[in-house]
Amino acid sequence: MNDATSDRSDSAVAERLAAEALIVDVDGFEGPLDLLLTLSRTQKVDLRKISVLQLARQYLAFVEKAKALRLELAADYLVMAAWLAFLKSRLLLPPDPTEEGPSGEELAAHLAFQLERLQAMRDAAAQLMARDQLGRDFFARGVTQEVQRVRKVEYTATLLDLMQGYARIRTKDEFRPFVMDRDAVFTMEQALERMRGLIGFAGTWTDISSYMPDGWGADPVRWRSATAATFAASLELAKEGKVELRQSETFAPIELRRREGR
Amino acid sequence: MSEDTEIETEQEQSLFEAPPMGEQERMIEAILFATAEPVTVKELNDRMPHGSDAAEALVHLRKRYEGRGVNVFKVGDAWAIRTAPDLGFLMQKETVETRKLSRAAIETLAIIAYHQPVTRAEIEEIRGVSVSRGTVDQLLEMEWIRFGRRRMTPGRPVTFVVTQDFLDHFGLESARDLPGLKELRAAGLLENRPPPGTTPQMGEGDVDSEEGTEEGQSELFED
Amino acid sequence: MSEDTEIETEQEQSLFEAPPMGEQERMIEAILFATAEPVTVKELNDRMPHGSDAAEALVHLRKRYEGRGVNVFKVGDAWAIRTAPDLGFLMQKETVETRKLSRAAIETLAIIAYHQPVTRAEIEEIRGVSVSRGTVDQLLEMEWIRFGRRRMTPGRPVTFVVTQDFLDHFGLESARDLPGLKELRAAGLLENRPPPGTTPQMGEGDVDSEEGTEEGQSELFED
Repeated sequence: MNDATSDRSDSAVAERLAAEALIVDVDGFEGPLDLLLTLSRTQKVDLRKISVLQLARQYLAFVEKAKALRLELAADYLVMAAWLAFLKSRLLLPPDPTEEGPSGEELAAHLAFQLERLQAMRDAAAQLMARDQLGRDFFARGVTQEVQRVRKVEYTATLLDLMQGYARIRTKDEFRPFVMDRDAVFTMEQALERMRGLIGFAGTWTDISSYMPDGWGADPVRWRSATAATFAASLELAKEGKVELRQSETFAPIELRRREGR
Repeated sequence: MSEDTEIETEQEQSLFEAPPMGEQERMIEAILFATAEPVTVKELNDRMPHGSDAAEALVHLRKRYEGRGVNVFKVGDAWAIRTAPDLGFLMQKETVETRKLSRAAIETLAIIAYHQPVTRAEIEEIRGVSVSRGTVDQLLEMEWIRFGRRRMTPGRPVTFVVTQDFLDHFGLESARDLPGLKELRAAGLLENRPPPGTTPQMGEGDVDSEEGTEEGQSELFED
Repeated sequence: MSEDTEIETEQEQSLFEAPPMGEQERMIEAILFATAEPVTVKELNDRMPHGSDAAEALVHLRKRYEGRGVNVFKVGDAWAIRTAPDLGFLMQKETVETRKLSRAAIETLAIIAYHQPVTRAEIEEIRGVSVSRGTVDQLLEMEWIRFGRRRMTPGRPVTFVVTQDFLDHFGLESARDLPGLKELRAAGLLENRPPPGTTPQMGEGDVDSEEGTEEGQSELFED
């Protein structure tokens, strides 16, 4: 930025005045490119012949001035200032053949292109807006006739639909009626069958829970069902006079033994 | 104020100021086009340059649009451009929506195709549910089925047969070409495999339906 | 029914049944008069009797309305009747107060029109500032721009293009008729020229986007 300060005295008085006039209005610019474009107009030449070096000086002077006036400058203005300072040094110093990257001239040409393109788009926008416009210069039909929509429904079916439909009807007798598969239910009949086969060995008092089917003790639902069925089956067997039941106290295990003397 | 003086004054003015009649016609054309409501002659004159004669321009414009797709109409004491009455049909847009035939309709149609000529009672017996009037009407309206001969049984019930349209739609030469149950099964079209032992029943049904079809066919191709 | 027979029938019908060209012209006249929005040739053909050739009838109709108070305009691939632009002064009553567009919005619109399809990043590069969401939203809401195809570059950014409404509003037949388009292109100002090396503002992938733009442009600006 020191460069910029020293260069400032070189700037034409008119440019400085222009720049000062701009400072007041810094918010009015749409970013650094817009500002650069405005500054370039003070050169009063075709954008293609613009002096980018001079433009960089103008911009840097503007930024310095803004700083002096303690105006808040958005970061992108400062980024542009840094880049232009770099570009300026490139343009002023003889090219260093060992240095990588694009030359100052290339960078300057691209900046000039950007400015020209932005200006071209602004001109195009103005031309566009100057055209005859619908509803202002030329007009559409004032009354529109609604197009009446007539909806027609067409039904279709394929041969496959037809054949499957027929097959469905002709085979529906084969359908197995839907039944709830109750695999967690141990019926009394099942319990009776199981116990009848076992009581022959029940010569001594045995807890009826030992007659529970194998593998039904883990799942609480199955355990409950099997317990109920086994208990009911025990009662049934007692009623038939095949077994005796006893319980020492409330909630104590119920015991069963084969009835003797038959 | 007499009409005459008014016209005279206008004509005098028009000598110097009014646009040529062709131009006035253009103006009226544009105004009538762009305005939502019909426009009175007075309003036209008010909007047009001084000295214009909307009434006369309207006569020319009306003539110009005679026999065109739109015409200049007098609506009360106002004027409007409207579509020519004979082109009203263009203001309708037909949209065709394709829908799948309902299951009930397909099944009814299938039974008619396989068993034709078939009475409603027979269809109901085969389907195991009553057939709604709407379903049959729909198929009749689509011209996929039509009435066949009356059955010579008590009550002389009407029978249904499929139509040529039906055959065209399904790409069939004749209803005889419909595959039998055995073929349907071979083609994997039967969703459920019958439990072993019930096959004889199926066989019977097959023969029945085939017979029925042939019978129906002969009747179909008689007329 | 086979497709072939259907097409044959159509052609046969068109030979005998299509209305005479004068009649087709009337029909198009009626349809275009009745509709405020531009109507596509396809829609015209759909609404007209079988075998009509709206495209040809439009040529005649357009000629007929040359120099009249209302003219036949081509808007993209659609057609509309609009009042002649020189008669706008008669229409103060009909003038619609259009929403005032901000400078940013106008510039953004112009960039989209001339560079389409264009990404938001490209718009920002040309304008040198970020494009606010509100600006794009406003243009989208006015239906002057819409989303185009995604650019096949990393991130697959969306692109913007102008709409038929845009063309209609500015009385453009196509985006090719944008004022000064040829000159701008000849001057290389519609190129998305990659910056030499890396500059603070520009991202990578500019070469890619240039390719994309050219591709897209040829698509949009040529027929």
